[in-house]
Amino acid sequence: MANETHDKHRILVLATETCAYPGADNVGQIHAEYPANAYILRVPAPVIFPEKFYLDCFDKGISGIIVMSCGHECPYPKAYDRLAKRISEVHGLMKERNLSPDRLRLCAICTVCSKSFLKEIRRMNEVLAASA
Amino acid sequence: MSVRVNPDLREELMGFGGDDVSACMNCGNCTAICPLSKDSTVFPRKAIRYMQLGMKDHLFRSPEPWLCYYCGECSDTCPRDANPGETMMAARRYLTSLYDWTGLSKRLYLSAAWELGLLLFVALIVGALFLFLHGPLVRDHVELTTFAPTAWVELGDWILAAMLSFFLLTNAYRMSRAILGGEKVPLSLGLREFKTLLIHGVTQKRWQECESPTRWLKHLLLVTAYATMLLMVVVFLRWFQTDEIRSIWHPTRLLGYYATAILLYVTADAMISRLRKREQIHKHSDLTDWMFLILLFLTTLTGIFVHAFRLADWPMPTYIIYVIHLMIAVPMLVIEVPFGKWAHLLYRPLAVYLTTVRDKMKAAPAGTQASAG
Amino acid sequence: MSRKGSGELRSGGSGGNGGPRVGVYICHCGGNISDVVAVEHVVEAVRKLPCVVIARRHMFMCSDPGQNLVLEDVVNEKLDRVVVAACSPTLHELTFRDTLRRAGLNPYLYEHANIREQVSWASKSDPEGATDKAIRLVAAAVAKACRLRPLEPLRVGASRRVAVIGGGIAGLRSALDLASQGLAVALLERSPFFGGRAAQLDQVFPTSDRASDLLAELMAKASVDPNISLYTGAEVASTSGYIGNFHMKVTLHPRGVREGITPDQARAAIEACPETAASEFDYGLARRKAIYQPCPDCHPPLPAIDWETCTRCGKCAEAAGEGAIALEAPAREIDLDVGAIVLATGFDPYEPRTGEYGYGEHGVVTLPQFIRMLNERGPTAGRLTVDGRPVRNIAFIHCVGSRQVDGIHAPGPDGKVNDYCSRVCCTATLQAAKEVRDRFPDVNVFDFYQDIRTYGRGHETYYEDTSKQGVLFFRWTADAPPVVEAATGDPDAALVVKVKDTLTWGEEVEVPADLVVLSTGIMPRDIGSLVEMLKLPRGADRFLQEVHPKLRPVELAVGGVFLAGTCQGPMDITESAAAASAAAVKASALLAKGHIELDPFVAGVDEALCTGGVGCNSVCVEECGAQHAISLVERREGGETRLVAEVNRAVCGGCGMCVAVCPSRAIQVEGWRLDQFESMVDALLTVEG
Amino acid sequence: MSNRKLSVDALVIGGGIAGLQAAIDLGDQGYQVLIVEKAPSIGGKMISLSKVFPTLDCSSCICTPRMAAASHHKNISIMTYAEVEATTRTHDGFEATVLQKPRYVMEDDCTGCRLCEFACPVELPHEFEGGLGARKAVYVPFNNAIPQIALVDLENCILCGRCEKVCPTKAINFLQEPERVTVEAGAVILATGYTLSDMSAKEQYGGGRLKNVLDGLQVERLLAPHGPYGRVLRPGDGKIPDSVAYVQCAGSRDRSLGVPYCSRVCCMYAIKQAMLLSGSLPLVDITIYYMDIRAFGKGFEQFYQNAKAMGIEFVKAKVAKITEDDQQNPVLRIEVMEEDGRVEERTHDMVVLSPAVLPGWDPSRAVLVDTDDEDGFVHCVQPKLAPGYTSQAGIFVAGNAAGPKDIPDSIVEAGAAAAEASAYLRGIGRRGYEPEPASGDRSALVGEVT
Repeated sequence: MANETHDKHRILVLATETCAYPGADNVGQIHAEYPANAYILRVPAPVIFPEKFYLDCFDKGISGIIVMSCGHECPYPKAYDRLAKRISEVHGLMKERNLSPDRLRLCAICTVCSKSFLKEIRRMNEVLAASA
Repeated sequence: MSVRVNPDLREELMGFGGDDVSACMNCGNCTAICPLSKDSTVFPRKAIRYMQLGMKDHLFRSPEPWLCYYCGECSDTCPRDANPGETMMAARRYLTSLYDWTGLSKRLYLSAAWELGLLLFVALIVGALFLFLHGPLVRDHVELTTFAPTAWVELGDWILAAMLSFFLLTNAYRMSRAILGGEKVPLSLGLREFKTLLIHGVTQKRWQECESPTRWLKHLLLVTAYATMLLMVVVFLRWFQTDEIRSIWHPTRLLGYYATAILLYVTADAMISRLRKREQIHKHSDLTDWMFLILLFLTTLTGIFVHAFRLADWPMPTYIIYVIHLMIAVPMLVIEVPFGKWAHLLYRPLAVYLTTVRDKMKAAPAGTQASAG
Repeated sequence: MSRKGSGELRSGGSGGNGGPRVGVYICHCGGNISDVVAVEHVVEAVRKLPCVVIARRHMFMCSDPGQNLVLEDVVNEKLDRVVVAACSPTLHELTFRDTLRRAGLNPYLYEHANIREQVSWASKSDPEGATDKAIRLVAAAVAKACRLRPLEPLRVGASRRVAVIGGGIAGLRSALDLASQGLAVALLERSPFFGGRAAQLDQVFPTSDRASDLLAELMAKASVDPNISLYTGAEVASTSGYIGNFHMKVTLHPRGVREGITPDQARAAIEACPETAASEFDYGLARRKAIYQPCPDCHPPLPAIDWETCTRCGKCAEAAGEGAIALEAPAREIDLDVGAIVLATGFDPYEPRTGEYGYGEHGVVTLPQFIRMLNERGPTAGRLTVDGRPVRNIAFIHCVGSRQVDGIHAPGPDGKVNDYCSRVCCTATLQAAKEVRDRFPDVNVFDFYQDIRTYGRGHETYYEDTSKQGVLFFRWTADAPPVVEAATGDPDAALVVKVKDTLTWGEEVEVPADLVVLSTGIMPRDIGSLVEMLKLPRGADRFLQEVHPKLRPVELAVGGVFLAGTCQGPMDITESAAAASAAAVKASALLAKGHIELDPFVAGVDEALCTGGVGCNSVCVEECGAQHAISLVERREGGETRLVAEVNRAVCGGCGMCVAVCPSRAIQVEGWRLDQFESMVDALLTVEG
Repeated sequence: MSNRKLSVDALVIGGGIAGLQAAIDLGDQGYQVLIVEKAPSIGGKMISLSKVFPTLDCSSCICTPRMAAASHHKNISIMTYAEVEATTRTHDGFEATVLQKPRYVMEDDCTGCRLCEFACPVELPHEFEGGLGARKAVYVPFNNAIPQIALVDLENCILCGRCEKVCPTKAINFLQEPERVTVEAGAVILATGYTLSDMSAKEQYGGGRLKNVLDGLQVERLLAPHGPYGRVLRPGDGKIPDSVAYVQCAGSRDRSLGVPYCSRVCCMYAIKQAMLLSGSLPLVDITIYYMDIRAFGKGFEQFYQNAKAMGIEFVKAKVAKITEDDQQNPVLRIEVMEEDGRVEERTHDMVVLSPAVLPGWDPSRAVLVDTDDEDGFVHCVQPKLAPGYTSQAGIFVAGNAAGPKDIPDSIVEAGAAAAEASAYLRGIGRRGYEPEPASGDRSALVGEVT
């Protein structure tokens, strides 16, 4: 029932509870639209996920992952730095498996960053469309 | 060489009305709001800073206070209510006292007793002169030229004018030396720019740049009236002071009426404004400001009486009021013109002239250098 | 509200064999959702999911009828998990958790799916895509719901006592506010006297109150408050524990003077003492005896013995008479169990280096010293003299030891410059200048500043008043600070201060000065081992660092420890008092119930899986900043001893950093377990629309 | 007009960050609190800011959780779009009359879906956007407003009825009446905030008529990620500004405008905005004209030095006059005092004024407290030791109601006012949570003075 692109590409968005998740709500509140293939999961801090989690997601069929964090405004001290380090490690592992690192993206989204949110979703869809 | 701060100057300036110097926090609003503050002459803050730090020499060399026409915008917008406009007024008084080599000016500004005493003293001399030296009193009709022979009055006029000019010009010379910093002015330049002095002396045209033309116009009218009167009593006295009742259309009568009307209106208007204190320029009044207006007003008023009594052909009242008229006019001219507020009639245009000359001198060598290079 | 929109669809089969029984409720939101998302379709798809016992839709789930639907189903259908798909969880997650609670179900067995803000409103022009997305998100929520565990809010027992460390204005204020809420307070002052730095001040801006009066007011209340115990000479020897449960050992150094001593005895003892030391109270401008009382109205009004200077010669004891002095009293140690700690440890003024703006020369003093000079009971009895000569010209120099610039200013012993503004010195300096002009109108005052920062309420008045009183201001920039020189052969003064004055278009200006007063900044006080013991975070400026500079200004990352006053950064008395009260209210709220309730979303260890590796422990120590929540403990099992990780749940913030590094998945954050996320991803991908 | 009655321990007037914090601090101790906010949403000024100094945190991100915490707090109730009209002292506290203004939208029915807003044909300047953006005559106050409830601006409504038609819950009700609610409270906290002085106050700066001269709060909206234009443009002609000037003390520290005091926050917000501007417009030249840079708080001086290092130009000058050239570029006139003292006219594309921070509300009308003659803010009777005390026992003040201050200082004061209020409440016999009996005394506190 959904259109083809969306069947092909599913984007997982890991959005922090304090910043990015309300940021995504804000996009809806202003009734801005983005493709329905982005699934937003609420997380306290994405630093919780080990490297394997990302790789498993790709294995299972997720096409792209956007980690929307709070950036340096993260309420947990130093969590962002560790997250950033981990994401770049995952990028390395992705390269080893011939996965384009563009399919995993780390960004900071604030509670009212609707423009950046839309940009990230659009960008990931472009990346996926290009790789398809 | 560093500038040594002299906090005592501030105390000294208080006497000249510079009470608000220390309220200034040097934000620079006054200088930037002033429409006349530009190019090489910026004020009021520069002068105010000199006054704060006691930089007497710098202040002495500043023409800026004379370039201020007291539109009051600086005081209206001063964030500290520090009254820069009035401070410039105080600076003018202080500078007048500095230019004056006799030291009289300073005493007049600092002491009401000196001011009033000296005016009274000159008035009494004038009165005494008439008391002892007046001509025959013709009592059946008015014969002023017999009571006060024109030639004698004329002589008095000339002595008066000479004295007045002597003091004023020597003081102006000191002012020029200070402003030019001892530099020699090429004669050609000095002469070429002489027109500046004349134009500004007559019109005070810079004033229009900072205010609505009303006050400038009033002042200009006052200048014409004052000049007319001065010319008539000094240069053309024999045509002006006659016993013959001339036709109302006679030039001396017309000019006399014109001048009288203006003098009366402008002085009365200024006095009312000073009492009302609505505009910045009229909010603060020193004794010398009042004396200037009162004396001019009274001179005019008594002049009218002289004229009226003469027309009415009342001999004794005419003679008496004539003496009173001179007892007011002469001290006013002798004291106020070289030593008091009236000195501005020369200092203001002179300051414009000197700064123009100074700037052209500064620009000239640079120009030659540029062409040489 | 009409129930017209609700359709009942019972699911057969699933959830029958002891597995979770999930109820799913899809909200129309009056069309906000159902206009875009084919809600019936979602219900159809969802009811096919395993574990789903019932799936319904309703016009407004948040309305009472909507909630009643859940209430009834939980009871009638024996649901043990509930999923509501509606608006954003930020709006109604708590509403439905409460519904579960009312239905007698653990509120954490609830999962919320956001199909309004993140589906219907964001995909208006793609109803099919929106419906598909809604199905997948609800399926994910159901998958998570199946793996939810019942949770209880953490309850940490808490002592209703608070230790306030530091007996200055902030400490006293905090203690009084805590006591007013019925909490027991131990006020610990390290020196023999209360009052802190404020006791050394004279008048305080902007009220011109006397600092001594302010202190007397606080002391009078604190000394009679039955909830407050006052300790002087009290030094924290050790601390352990965590929020609600701190254990402290405090060493009480003896005063050497018995409490009942009369003023006459005290005076006699002080007179008899042969030893002297520089008076710290007068910032070294005067000397005091080894037994001393810094000022007549100090608190407590008793002398104390400075044990470092005292030679135990016994002359004071002789002079004071029987039993007044105790030279041999030992230090005692007391134990305190407290629920919270308020730090009010204060500041030290910056001590200029010799030669810095002429410091060390006769006639160059710091502002704190000068304030002592202005005090009638100070070292010069309130007269302004230098070496006996009256002062006629005073120059104040701002920003000494503040706003320092790397490369221009010499760093302190720790290699750092004080690049911060000390906040209070501008107004304090102007206040002193005003006092000079008021009391000594013949003395000329010159003020050398960079920026006048009279920011506070009533502060600007000091700037205006002093300038109207004839204080002359000069402005300098960091690269050309004023220079203080000896004036050789100057009839006016012994010193001269020169500066390139930016208010005079960069002219070099000089003033004569008999006295140069350096407005020294505020430095963090050395609080010794407290930093280590409590793991107190410090900022780049070396002051104690609050957990969030904007929104949580009096809280530390260490739970249960609060900041009051200048230990956190420069503040004036008003601000210190406000911070002290704010810290007190936080501690009162924390301890109000006698126990602390915390969110259950913290890390937990499955000891069976734990291999005792150090991964989780080390990230927690390295990163968590505050107290680390994880420690390794020994477990004895069948004669064998092995290490397992243990989480102090009261301290854990639930960041989950440990989860990712655990190789055996033994540590998980409750409510956000990895398997829950994985099952959500699986459900997203596998559900059929 | 029905007369509902509410009884609480404390009434907090003002739902900005100070009021919210004071309410939370009281509520956390178990006191029942009512917040009365005159605007249709809580959040005050802070929720409209872009980022905060010196941390550059997103203001909305740190303010929204605080708003949510208050609105979900079990001891806190909130009335928005309501004003305290009068307060009287009773034998054991206060009785306040609160006017609930009609939203013309039934609060319980509105879901914040905004269908009404989309249907409304009337466009008006949006107050929340500093007048730069547009809103409808029926509108949800702003994106992250709490509560998310629409209101009708009846004055500008053309009564076309479209909103009524589209509302899925039939929540629009043009017949709604104002309601007066009587609130009994043991203590009152004033957290009524501030307002900026009007740009028309200073004729020399164009008196509010120059299109490309804005005030600080308007620029906060320009810089916010969800601002009116979505990016920084000058409002006059939509041009991207190449050169922006900040004019400090454009209202404060100016006796000629009747505001002698320092507004305390402007230096820092100007520096912050300058940094954000140079982040979003990398080619922009920014000049800050100031009298004194008052970077006095924690981390402020370093922030200022960073701004200088970034190339933001700081010029010590009190801008005397702002005019406009024929391209609508503002022209500033200053004395260049750091050089030779000449007078210069400098042209910029856009000018941002830092107006004075004025009291947000005059409490003399409705509350019994005194204000200061000098500044109009609530008079503090014990400014040194008890900053929240007003001239009335039982009424306390926090935040900008007691003089300009930044967010942390407001929050600290809110905590202090809450401490003072709770001490007062206990004094009059009102208690918060009753603690459980202590579980075994583990140590004795010896009541000794040593």
